[in-house]
Amino acid sequence: MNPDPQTGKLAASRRLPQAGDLAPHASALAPAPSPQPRFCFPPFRYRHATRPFAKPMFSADLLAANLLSPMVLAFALGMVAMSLRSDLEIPASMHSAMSIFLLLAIGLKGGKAIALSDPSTLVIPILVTIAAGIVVTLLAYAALRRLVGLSTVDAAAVAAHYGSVSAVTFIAARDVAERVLGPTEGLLVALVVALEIPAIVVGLWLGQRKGGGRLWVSLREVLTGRTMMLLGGGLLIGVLAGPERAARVEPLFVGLFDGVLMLFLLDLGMAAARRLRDVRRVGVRLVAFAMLMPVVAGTLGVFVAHGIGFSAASSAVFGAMLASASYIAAPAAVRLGLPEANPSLYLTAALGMTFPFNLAIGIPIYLAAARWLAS
Amino acid sequence: MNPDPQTGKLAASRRLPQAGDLAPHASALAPAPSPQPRFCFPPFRYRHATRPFAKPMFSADLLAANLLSPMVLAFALGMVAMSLRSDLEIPASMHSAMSIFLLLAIGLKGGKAIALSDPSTLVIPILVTIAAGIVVTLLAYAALRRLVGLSTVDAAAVAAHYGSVSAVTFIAARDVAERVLGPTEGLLVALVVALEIPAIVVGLWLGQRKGGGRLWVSLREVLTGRTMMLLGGGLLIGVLAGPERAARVEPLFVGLFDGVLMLFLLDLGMAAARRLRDVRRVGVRLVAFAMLMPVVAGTLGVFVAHGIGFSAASSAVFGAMLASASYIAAPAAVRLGLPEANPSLYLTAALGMTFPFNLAIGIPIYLAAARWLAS
Amino acid sequence: MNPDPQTGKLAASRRLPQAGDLAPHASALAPAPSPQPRFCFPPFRYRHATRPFAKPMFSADLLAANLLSPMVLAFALGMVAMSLRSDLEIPASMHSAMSIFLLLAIGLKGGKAIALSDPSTLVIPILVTIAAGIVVTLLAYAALRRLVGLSTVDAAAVAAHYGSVSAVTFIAARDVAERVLGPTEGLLVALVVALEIPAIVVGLWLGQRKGGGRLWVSLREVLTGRTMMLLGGGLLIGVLAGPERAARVEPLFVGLFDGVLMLFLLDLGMAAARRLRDVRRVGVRLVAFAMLMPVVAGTLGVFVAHGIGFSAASSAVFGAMLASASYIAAPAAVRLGLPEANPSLYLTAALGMTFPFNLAIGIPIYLAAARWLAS
Amino acid sequence: MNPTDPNAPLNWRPVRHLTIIAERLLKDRILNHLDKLGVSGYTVIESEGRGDRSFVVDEWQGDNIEIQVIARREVIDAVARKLRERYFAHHSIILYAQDVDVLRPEKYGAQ
Amino acid sequence: MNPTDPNAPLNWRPVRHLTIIAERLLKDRILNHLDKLGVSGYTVIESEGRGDRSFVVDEWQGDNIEIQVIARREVIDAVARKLRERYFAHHSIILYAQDVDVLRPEKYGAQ
Amino acid sequence: MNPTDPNAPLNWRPVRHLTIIAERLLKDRILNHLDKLGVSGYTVIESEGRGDRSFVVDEWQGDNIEIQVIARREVIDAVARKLRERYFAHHSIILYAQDVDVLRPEKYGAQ
Ligand SMILES: Nc1ncnc2c1ncn2[C@@H]1O[C@H](COP(=O)(O)O)[C@@H](O)[C@H]1O
Ligand SMILES: Nc1ncnc2c1ncn2[C@@H]1O[C@H](COP(=O)(O)O)[C@@H](O)[C@H]1O
Ligand SMILES: Nc1ncnc2c1ncn2[C@@H]1O[C@H](COP(=O)(O)O)[C@@H](O)[C@H]1O
Ligand code: NA
Ligand code: NA
Ligand code: NA
Repeated sequence: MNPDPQTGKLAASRRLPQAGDLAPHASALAPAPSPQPRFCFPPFRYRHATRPFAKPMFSADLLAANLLSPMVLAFALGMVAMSLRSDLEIPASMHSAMSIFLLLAIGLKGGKAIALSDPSTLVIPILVTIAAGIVVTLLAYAALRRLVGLSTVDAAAVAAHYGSVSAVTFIAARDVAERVLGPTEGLLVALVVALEIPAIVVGLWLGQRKGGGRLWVSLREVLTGRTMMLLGGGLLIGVLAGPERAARVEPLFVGLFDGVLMLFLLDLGMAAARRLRDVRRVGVRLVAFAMLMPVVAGTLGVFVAHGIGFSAASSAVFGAMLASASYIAAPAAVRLGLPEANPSLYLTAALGMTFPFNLAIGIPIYLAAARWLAS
Repeated sequence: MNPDPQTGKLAASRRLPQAGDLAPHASALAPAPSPQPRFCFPPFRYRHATRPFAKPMFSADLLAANLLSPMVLAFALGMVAMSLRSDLEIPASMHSAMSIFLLLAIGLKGGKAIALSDPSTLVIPILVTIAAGIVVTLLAYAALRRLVGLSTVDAAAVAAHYGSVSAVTFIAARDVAERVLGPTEGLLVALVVALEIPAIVVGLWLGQRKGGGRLWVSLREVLTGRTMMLLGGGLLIGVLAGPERAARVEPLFVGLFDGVLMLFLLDLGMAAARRLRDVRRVGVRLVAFAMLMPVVAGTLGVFVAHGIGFSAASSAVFGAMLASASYIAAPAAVRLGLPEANPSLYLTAALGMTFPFNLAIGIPIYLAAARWLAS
Repeated sequence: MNPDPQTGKLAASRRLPQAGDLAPHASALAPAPSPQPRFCFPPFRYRHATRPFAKPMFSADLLAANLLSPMVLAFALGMVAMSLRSDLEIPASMHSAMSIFLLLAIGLKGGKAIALSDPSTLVIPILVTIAAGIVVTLLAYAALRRLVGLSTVDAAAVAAHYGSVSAVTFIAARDVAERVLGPTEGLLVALVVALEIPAIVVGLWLGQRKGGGRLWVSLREVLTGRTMMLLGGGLLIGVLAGPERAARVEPLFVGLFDGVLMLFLLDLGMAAARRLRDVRRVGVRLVAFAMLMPVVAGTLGVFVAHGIGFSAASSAVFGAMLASASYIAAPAAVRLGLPEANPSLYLTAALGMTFPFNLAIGIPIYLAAARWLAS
Repeated sequence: MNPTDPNAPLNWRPVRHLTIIAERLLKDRILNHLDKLGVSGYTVIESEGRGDRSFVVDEWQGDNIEIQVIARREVIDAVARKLRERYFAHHSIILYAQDVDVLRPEKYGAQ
Repeated sequence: MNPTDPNAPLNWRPVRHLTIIAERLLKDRILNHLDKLGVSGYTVIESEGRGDRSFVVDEWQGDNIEIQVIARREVIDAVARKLRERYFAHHSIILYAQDVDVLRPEKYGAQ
Repeated sequence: MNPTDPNAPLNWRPVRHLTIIAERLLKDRILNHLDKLGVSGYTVIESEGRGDRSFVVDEWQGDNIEIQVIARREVIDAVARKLRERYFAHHSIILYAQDVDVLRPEKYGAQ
């Protein structure tokens, strides 16, 4: 919900039907009849980043606001349903359908943003993102080996997850950031795609070093995998079609995004609760890692993003991206590439602990850090 | 599209987030800022109930209008397809997905309505609803034992269905009522949730009296069942998130509600036609019960609702709620709690006969009763 | 989107893509400066057909524009994913759900158009369509027997596909035609329904002549089949409900149409790529047929449509309809009615070759022909 | 002896079990044959597969179906004969049969 | 002998395999029984079917489920006894058992 | 003798039937092995399950798959060897085999 001061000058009576009408929150919120800033993608402008913001919220409010979003509440409902042993079940094909939808929608949105921005402005952020992903992976690996005491293969497997990114965490963070700190750069989606892969490659390499040359096989599987096809394919379609043609599919991919995300999080809550049952098996040190690693990586991300000139809002989102752990692309790739690793470890940590942690507590922390840095 | 004479005067700046925001076409069209009443939730005001209504329709028109809605026509199409032995099939997972969607959407809408109303106004209607549900169950039980001649267990099983409520009948009735008699109270959805359970409990108790202490097991299953999780969970999410935050998911849950309901009714038509094949097995007296019971319970409901000060529109809907027989929550609960009962009886009666009866004929009757009472 | 010279005074360059474009039905109702011609159903007026058009596009632009629509790009993504052996999979029930949605949506739209038009204007176009479908089937049969050298049964099987119609090709063509040549007649959807069946009947008859009286069995299966139920049933619902009542389900069936079509084409791209693997088996002469037959039938269609007074836009679409080969209704009917025929032939030709050919190259050709004829 | 008595002996009795895997389009037809040939029931599962032929003609509804039937040997053989006659030549279909043990043979027309 | 050695002999060993086909509503209950009776695992498949009874009460989640369990004969028999006692009288359910060969009998509590 | 003649005798012939239940992620790999080892076909069913291990890693596409293969005993054994070598150590997978009767043994490479 980002009331945009720039577009708000149209008189209500002249208003043509506009995308904002489908995203009613925006207009509902606006003090004046200013229509829908939410879906407008301003040309990329990360150099004049920090901007004054009207009513700063305190972290306590922010926490509450964050926890009371329908998405987070649906996640909680899923966890409750599972712990009550409800017979509620999301059909597997519905889950597949939702994840296809979300990945493609995120890709399309990123593609549109890229189509609207000057390509040269993308190079540095992408390189920095790749580097950051590798650094976080190595950092996580070192911590998992030394501090948590995992075996080489297990440490590599878990590190691949923490270096990669969770698209849902990204969305949740962007959402809050835009409400609290103002609009974010459209290119962030492209950075999600860039952040997805390197950590998986590094993780597989760390775990397979002693084994054999399976790395290229695994790499091929990751690059042609579902996640990359939909996220990367959506991005490409968004770029090639351009904003005007893409607008035709936006009632589905933009208008329904939040609603589908809510249903998806209901399901994710059930999955996370299932994972949490294994928490005793993974050991207290991994639990600590799953809570501390995001804070470290997230803060790092906020600083790096600030360093390359991102706005406060975008820096907070970038922090959340680094802080998040993948639970869709990485598990599949790691399971196939490092079958010796114990999946309980990475699944419980990434989906059972780090994801809810970020959703509830992490995101407000990165927001606070970004605001503090920008002020 | 039902222009509402009362609400159209609100200044845009005072506008609360409204469902109309989700059907953007309408407001976008209007030359002036007049919002569209269909989804608007006025603060609860059931004490100044009866209100003049611009163009009263005659029952014949009403019947036609009712039968020509896309939902009812889709139901008919489903019945026709099944009787022609078409190979049309709605995948099971699509059916699950739609029922998850509808239950959650109804819950969310009710939650929003509750969030906007004074909690103290909810107490009496909820208590009255629970009492009415129990009375209808006992009434149905007596009729089924004495007049239809069913065994204790079968009578208890069928009674549980008729005391409970069909969410789709509720929606259909509210829809027609709002077009013909004006806006209904938002709290009705909360009453649907309240009406769902008591009848099932009473029915199980009636049927299990001689058996043993299975009641609490069954009760737990009902309370943690899919229907309660989604309807009740949605309600809670709606209340906690509040109208503003909930608005973000409304393009899905409000905007698409009618369309999904139409697809759902296509499927329901096929299921009802399958049920109807068993109609010879259930006996003519149960057929008569399936047609008369709704009229009795519906009229009772209209009077009760009028008695506690509901508007004519809301009274008609409350009548339809009491008149309707559950075919989602009750069958599952009764099958598990009273396995000795013959499912052909309750499924054929509730889904094969009472549901189409209400959809086609019952709802206009309750509307007429409510209008007569209010005039 | 479709800048329309008649309605919108907005400079095309200023217009941002807007959601209103997607929920157009409502604004179609508005008395005043309402844009969006795309979904508006003007009363049928095919006698004053050819109309001046503001900015004619050249075919090269048109080709590019066509190839860069999100739908065509999604189709390409599906083909790429399949050829990269990606593990991307659209669940079967999601595919079913999408095809149910699309068929019903097309039917509803056609029904609405018919409801708005004078029934007497429908008779001639429908009769001409049926005749054209039969002629194309016979033409295709002759070519397949004489020039391609198929057996009687195989030729009959393939001919049934080419005489019938692909609903997705129709949609794609209408879409481009409306952007380039202006609005099309609403009754075209009714013609799609009329074109579906005759070719299948003729094809089955051609193939079964020597066999026995299975024709009526097959016919019953086609007429009560999924496609007819949804397309024909949707049409009937649209007519009976009328535009006003149907408007309630349009946020789903109209608003999301393009988005769902895009997802459907992703899946279709994967299916087409699977089919293309068999291309070596079908012989070079059938490949040539799959490319030339559409051009012949398409040009014929454009001329016929022009002859009965259709506008340029509608003529182009009618050409695309005749040019398209069925890959949903016909394969099922032919497989059951002519089991001796080799399915590789008709599936590879219709879905693997003719469908992508029309999508990429055919549609621009029919558009060019229609524009040339109209000028 | 009350069959629901937990201590009653388990009388496993052999009956015949047939699995039919066929292209989905044939579903209604095959189930019709089964009804006419007097089987007491059947179970249908969605599946996907590859074989000699494996034309997925109607992929919009899923690929194949796997139909399981338990019945007396003669009934199973009658089903196999009928399906062989009608569909082996031109359709994508396989059958396989085996003996399984059941508790209520009378339910399946056996004893 | 390393079991993953491609040349190690294949020791197919017979164990018991039970198939349960039941109305979907019973899913959680049956899986609970299985857990309590100590099976080492199970597999569940969605299915649809017709039988004597075949009440599809909760069709919103699909019709039937087919549950497959591999275990020692005694465990299978205990499962059959429990399901017969609880569900044969009033529910839509069938069971059938057969012998199958497996490579790691110890995995299923057999040896 | 015309095989579609309804009166032709039914020649049920024994062949080997293998069921593979594995985590879904392995689907493409296992089907590749089957192709390379020369099976004439296979059938795949979506399933869900629990076992020793039962890591549902990629639950976004459903839990497990059940793959059924009919082939000559030697081919089945070759498949079992390959899967044992590759996946028994670290993956969630079970195999079981049985004899079934078919009508067209040559279709499955047997006679
Ligand atoms: N050797 C086999 N093992 C298991 N299933 C098979 C085999 N051959 C065929 N099938 C199944 O039977 C269907 C029809 O086989 P076909 O008639 O050979 O195309 C295939 O799609 C598979 O699902
Ligand atoms: N003879 C049979 N062969 C195969 N499956 C059966 C048979 N009888 C029953 N079933 C399956 O078992 C379920 C329950 O059977 P019933 O208790 O007879 O209604 C049915 O819905 C079918 O899925
Ligand atoms: N005893 C069993 N009976 C039936 N299916 C089993 C059994 N054990 C394992 N499975 C199936 O095989 C899969 C893999 O087993 P596991 O490798 O033990 O995790 C499980 O998810 C089940 O679907
Ligand atoms: Na990360
Ligand atoms: Na009731
Ligand atoms: Na055609």
